[in-house]
Amino acid sequence: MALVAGVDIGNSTTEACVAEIGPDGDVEYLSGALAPTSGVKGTADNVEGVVAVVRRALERARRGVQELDAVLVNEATPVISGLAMETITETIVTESTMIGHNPDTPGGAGLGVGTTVAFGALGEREPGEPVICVVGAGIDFEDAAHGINAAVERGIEVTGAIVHADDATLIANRLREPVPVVDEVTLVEKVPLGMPAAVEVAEPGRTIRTLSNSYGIATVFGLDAEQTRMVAPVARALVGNRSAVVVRTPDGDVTGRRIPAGALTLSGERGKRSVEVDAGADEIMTALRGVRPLTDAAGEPGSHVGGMLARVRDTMSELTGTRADAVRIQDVLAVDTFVPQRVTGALAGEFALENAVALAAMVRTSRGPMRLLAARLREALGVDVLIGGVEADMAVLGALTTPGTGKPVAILDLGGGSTDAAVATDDGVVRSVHLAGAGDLVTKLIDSELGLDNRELAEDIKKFPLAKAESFFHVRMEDGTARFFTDPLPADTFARVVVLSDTGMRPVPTRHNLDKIRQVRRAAKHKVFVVNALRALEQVAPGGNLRQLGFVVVLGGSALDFEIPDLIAEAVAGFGIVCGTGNVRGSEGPRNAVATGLVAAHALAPELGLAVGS
Amino acid sequence: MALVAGVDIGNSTTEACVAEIGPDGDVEYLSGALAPTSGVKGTADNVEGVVAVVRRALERARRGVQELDAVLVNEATPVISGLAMETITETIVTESTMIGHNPDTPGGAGLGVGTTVAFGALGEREPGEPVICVVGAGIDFEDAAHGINAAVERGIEVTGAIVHADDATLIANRLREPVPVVDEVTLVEKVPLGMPAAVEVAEPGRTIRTLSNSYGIATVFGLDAEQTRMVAPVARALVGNRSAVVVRTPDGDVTGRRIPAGALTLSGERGKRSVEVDAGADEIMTALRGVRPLTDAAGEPGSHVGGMLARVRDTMSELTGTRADAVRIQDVLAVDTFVPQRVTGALAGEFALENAVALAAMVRTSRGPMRLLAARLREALGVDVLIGGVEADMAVLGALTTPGTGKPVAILDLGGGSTDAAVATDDGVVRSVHLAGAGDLVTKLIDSELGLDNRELAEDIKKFPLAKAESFFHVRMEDGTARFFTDPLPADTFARVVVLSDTGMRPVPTRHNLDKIRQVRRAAKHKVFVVNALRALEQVAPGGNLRQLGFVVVLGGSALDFEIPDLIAEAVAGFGIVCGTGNVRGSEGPRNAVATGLVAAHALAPELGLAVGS
Amino acid sequence: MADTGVSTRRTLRLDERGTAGPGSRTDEVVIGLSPAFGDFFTKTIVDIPHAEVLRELLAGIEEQGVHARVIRFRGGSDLAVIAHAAAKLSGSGIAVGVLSRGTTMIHQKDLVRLSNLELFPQAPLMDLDAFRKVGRNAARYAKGESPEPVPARNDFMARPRWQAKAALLHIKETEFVVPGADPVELDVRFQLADAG
Amino acid sequence: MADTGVSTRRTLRLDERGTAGPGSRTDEVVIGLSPAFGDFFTKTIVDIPHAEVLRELLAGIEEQGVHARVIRFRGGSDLAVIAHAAAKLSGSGIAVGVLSRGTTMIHQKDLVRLSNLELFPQAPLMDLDAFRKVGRNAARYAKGESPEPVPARNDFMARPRWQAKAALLHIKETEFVVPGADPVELDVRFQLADAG
Ligand SMILES: Nc1ncnc2c1ncn2[C@@H]1O[C@H](COP(=O)(O)OP(=O)(O)O)[C@@H](O)[C@H]1O
Ligand SMILES: Nc1ncnc2c1ncn2[C@@H]1O[C@H](COP(=O)(O)OP(=O)(O)O)[C@@H](O)[C@H]1O
Ligand SMILES: [Mg+2]
Ligand SMILES: [Mg+2]
Repeated sequence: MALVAGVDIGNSTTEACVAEIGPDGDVEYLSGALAPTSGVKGTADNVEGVVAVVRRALERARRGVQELDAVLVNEATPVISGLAMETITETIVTESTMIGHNPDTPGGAGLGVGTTVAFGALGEREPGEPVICVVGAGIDFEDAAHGINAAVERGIEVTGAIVHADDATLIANRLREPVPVVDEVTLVEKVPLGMPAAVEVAEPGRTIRTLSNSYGIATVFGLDAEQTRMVAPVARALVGNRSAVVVRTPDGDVTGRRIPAGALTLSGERGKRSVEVDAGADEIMTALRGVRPLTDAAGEPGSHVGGMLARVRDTMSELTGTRADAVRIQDVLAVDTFVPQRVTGALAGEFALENAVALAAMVRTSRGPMRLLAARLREALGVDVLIGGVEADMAVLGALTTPGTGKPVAILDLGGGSTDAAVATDDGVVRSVHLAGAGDLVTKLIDSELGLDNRELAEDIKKFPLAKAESFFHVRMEDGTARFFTDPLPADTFARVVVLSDTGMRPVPTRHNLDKIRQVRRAAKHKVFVVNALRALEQVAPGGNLRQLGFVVVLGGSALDFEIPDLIAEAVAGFGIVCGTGNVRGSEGPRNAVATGLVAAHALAPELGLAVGS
Repeated sequence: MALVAGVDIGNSTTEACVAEIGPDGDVEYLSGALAPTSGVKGTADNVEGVVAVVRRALERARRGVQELDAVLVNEATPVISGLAMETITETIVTESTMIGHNPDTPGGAGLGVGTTVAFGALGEREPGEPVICVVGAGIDFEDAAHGINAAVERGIEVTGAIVHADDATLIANRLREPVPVVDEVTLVEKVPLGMPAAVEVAEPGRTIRTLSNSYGIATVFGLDAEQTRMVAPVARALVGNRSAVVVRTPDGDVTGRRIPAGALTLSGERGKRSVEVDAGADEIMTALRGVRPLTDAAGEPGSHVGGMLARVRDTMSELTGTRADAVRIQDVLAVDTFVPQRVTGALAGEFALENAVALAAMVRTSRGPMRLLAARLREALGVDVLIGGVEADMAVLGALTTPGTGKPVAILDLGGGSTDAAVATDDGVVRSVHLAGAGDLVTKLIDSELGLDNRELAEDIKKFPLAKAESFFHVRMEDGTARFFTDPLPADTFARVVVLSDTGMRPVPTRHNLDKIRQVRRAAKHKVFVVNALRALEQVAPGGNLRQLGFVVVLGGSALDFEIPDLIAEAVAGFGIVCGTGNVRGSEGPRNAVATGLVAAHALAPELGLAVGS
Repeated sequence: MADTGVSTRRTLRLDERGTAGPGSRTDEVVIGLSPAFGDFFTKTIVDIPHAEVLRELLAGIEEQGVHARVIRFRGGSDLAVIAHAAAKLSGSGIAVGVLSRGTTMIHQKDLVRLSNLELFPQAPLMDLDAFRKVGRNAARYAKGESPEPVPARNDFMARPRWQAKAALLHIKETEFVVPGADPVELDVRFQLADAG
Repeated sequence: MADTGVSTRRTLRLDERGTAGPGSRTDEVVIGLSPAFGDFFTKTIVDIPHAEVLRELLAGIEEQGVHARVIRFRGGSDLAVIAHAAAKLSGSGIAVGVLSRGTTMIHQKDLVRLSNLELFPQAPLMDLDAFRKVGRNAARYAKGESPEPVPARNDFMARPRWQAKAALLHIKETEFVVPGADPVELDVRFQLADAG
């Protein structure tokens, strides 16, 4: 009888499996444990984490370290993944032609058309053409309303107002004849005066109809076809707003510009292709498919993408002692996303949702300083340390301890930095692939799309369901059910969307409602894991045909997610394969596959392990 | 000076435009009006509606019928559209293997595994293997709880319960050791007894994890690979449920079956193709694109689709006096949708969301009984009636009165039964196309996807924004803003989603929340109008290239929609064209284009009209 | 035999626990009883025991995971008044009012008294299943859900047939009214009489 | 000149209109004033006129389309007590409490008294802009929105510098407390003193 511990050092998590192997190679699994990986995978820094996790597993098995015969470690080749995000569109307003922001509380409703006149000049104005009153900073709302009422009394047709402060309702409430008022125009002093302008405010809950329609603007300003063509981008930018101002200036324009983010050159076994990052994720992934398998990727020097790939390369070279130019990027995942960005030239701090591309890149070394790690580990534990076989083989062996699995089997290991897949056919051949992009990218997408700037909160949003605190005594869950509490909820959750994390309720400080946050969360998971699952299975399946796979077993930390496995199962439902979350050894869920596989492999053929220092 | 009235008889709406034409052909537009079309377009039944609308327009212009010089009527060729929906998938449960319904209030939480035992037999049971208690109809919850508690006291391990009545929480609350309880199993007497079974209930707001995972079921029942392959559909069917029961019966199975809906044969100028309706909308539309323009379509005799096309043909033949087999179907639009359907063989009245295909087909005759209509009209009004030129030419002429438009211009007329498009290039050539599917299909999709069975309510949901009545004094609108009321809202709106229709607040009797209803509404508009707009423009654009279109003017009743024009503008944003809602004569919005065009054409060349009866 | 259905007979014990105040739990439904419910009267107009009526109302509420509080209103015998007053005392704002003869109403505190969420005017048509569903719906309103109203049974023959008896019962119930009396919180207990 | 900003001087007139009861409008915010606010005292600790304080609070609420009601609490000078009592009388359950020296708090009726939605403990840092934003946020809570809390300014020098004056003002304010006095509804009017 031999007592062994299989240890899997992952990028994020180190897992152990303790078992007793009988003389005929029969295995009795005793326990498992996990802990965060200390340091970068495959380096001597891992020792601390490994020792902790082996001790914990032994404790659970009620055995001592001195009883241990061997520690089996995976060939922990470091995987470094880099994440970057580049905004590829930009909205630019010139000559203050448009004020398209959505103040919370515009005043009045309807459409007003006239010439822009400063509030101070209203008194000198003679009756004649209609005017739009521009109310600058420091003017009290009562004074503003009083001045406009006085002007109207003198026969001046005031059809709308543009206001600096958050005063629109206050002013509109005090007008004898209400007109649409757009407020919170921070840079109101830049509104051109003496120009034709239109102010539109929709009824609450509605959006504007005239200024968001090119022909609406043409009607208002009497534009000809050529001029209408020029204002079409203005109309487009105003779609969905509750209020807007359009000023007709000679050269006013709104442009949606593509920002060059640099070109990405993908070198693969089937050739080399260059693609502009601002062409979007689809183009990049199509180019990649054309040259796959990737042998290296390079970013245009001096460009954003160049900088990003250089960073990945540098980290890796530092870790492994390889020269930076010898480091090879082995996969790239591009994802379309969007980020709220300030509009250039805007007068009211308007934000536009700009397109962006997120890139994950992955570098995998050949074996790193594994022997050093193994030697240190032996010192720390006083036990023989064997470096086990190929990681993918081990993962498959471990996955096959899941009840109900059979060959041909594919595993999908959904980690933090990479999505790994392997296939074992009936004849025992294992093919594997390591793809860039996994749980960390999902977190990053959630963080940036919601504009949270808080990775840790984004991680919680990824992992736990949402609810809305509807009172101090109950929340409404995502599925519409109410949950009541006897003690009042914390004051900072009031009327907020909260994450029901394992450490309690956490408010999400954003304007988005629950459904929007949920949608962003699910879309991010889809864009990364469904895409990667299909990409990975396609690459490992015999002949690239998913129907050839009998069983797919989903493993890894992200397989614990409450919806990712369902999303993947749904995506492969059409292929007639059995796909589910792994349950390693019938008890560990999607965790512990490699650690378990190391033990199983050792039991089958103990001589295959590479002994270190014994 | 001549006083004329242009009249456009549409499928749904009849519109008029009254104008004075000067000796040099200069037009002064005086007024417009509209009314529902009386009878089928292009038939003598229209007279009533035309008279009403002409009178109303004259009234608005403060002129009398006797002053009228001529009525100009469009060539009202009848367009008949047929709508049909066929469910193409079906879920069948055999041997009561699975109870996957979602009762509102299951009891307890967790997973219970054991052999099914009738409640009545619990008393005779000896301690041994764990049991799942099956509580039949008529057993009081206190008695049930008491019986289970007594059994547990005698050493019987009761791990879960399956209950007929809505009693799960009541029973679970009274158990000394709570177990998962699934209730409202209407046909509980059909649950096989003496079989291994598993009951799973998730925490509130969560979904089950074990029984929705093939390997979870395999773990529970100790299945081998082959058996797991058999239960995979069961697991798939349970994804997303809060509670479930799986009973392991020898031949238990769940199948998702495709229902043959018949084949559709599309004959076009470029050949003939046959496609199975259950292949889905994409396949049908691809086949159509391959043979376009369509000259006729036929459904497999005796099949669902055959019946539907026969109905369209019969109506048309009746109306026009043509023989049914001489009626030609000129366009088809297929849309993927889904309908909630009862699961065959289910024990708890479970519903599954089954796939369905909705088909709109369109028949257009050459000129119908127009002369009869014109003659009757002349009698009724005592005025000369001229039948105007080609409808598409008239629509273009009318659309060009929208400020800011220029050639080349495309119009998109979004009606109730059909989506029509026309293009006028710089040289005046007009090409037009009439496509099946418009506002009525959107209404039908909303109706069936939400399971309302109320076309009129579905029409309101299409046309007006939603809100949630959060108290008797305020609603929360779609965009999250609150609207307050001083008088309490009607009792039947309490806690319900309401449509803010023009006649007041209307509760939507459905379980779906606001966001779900909104999503269905927007998706339906997208599936019909965005798809049809692109299809139509592609067919009329020079060389099929949308970039060749300078201006797109959106017209028709559905252009009044609060979001359809924005959806279309977004869809064509990438083509660098100006797209917006028409504003006929700078005042009529997207209405009155053909009526206005008739007047404009008459002013240009009065001799072109075909005088009737003068 | 347990599986032959309701064979047990339960009796109802209602103990007064002092003046009823407004509830503080937002997940409670108040059941407002008329002056003589479960007291002078023990059965509805169609002889359904009040014990079973109240038990089904409570079961319907409990099954939804909502708390119930039972209050007797001695001040009047008008169902709308009882149900509305009960709603005003309910932490969720939702209450069920029930008269001795079986007429029942679901009310909400912000509604005007003469309105209601659901009304079951025909006492003779109220069976145990209906009371269970009333309890269930009241609880679902309290949770902010929007249940389908309990289908209102209607029997045109019931009205003339039961009219006289209903009027008598109403007169009798009204005799128990103590004008101006405070609502009283009740402790509810069911006891099994012998199982017959 | 109208465009040079606040050059006018307003005076505040507060007329009592009897005991304040609970509000029935769900879209109202109550402003709870301390015993001597706009009465014995007319300015905050940093000499901001109470007329302007109240006007900005009201403006912040009105701009959000929400109704305001102003109530004086004579029964005590503890801000949490005033704000919480005001919240209990507010139809929306939201209230702003403000002391003569300028300390301010947003409260909600279901919170325990010692908690709050937003607290602005440092009266010397409260300027007109801050009062406007407090009014705005209170109104947004009343609408069921979840505003970003008004950024809490913090000045570590302010506390020692103003501590003595704050204590004096508190003692003075407390002298105006009438124990057990009912809250009083106020009619608020602003009058333009000469424009100077
Ligand atoms: N309960 C959970 N739900 C969803 N995601 C989880 C959960 N637990 C861990 N993760 C995610 O799993 C990823 C790490 O997976 P893991 O398998 O531990 O990584 P590695 O294989 O690289 O060591 C992280 O992105 C983390 O967010
Ligand atoms: N305000 C509105 N919003 C959205 N759709 C509308 C509105 N008014 C009418 N419709 C839709 O317009 C369609 C009828 O369009 P119309 O142009 O009148 O038809 P036709 O050209 O066939 O006579 C119907 O589907 C109707 O639902
Ligand atoms: Mg404002
Ligand atoms: Mg239940």
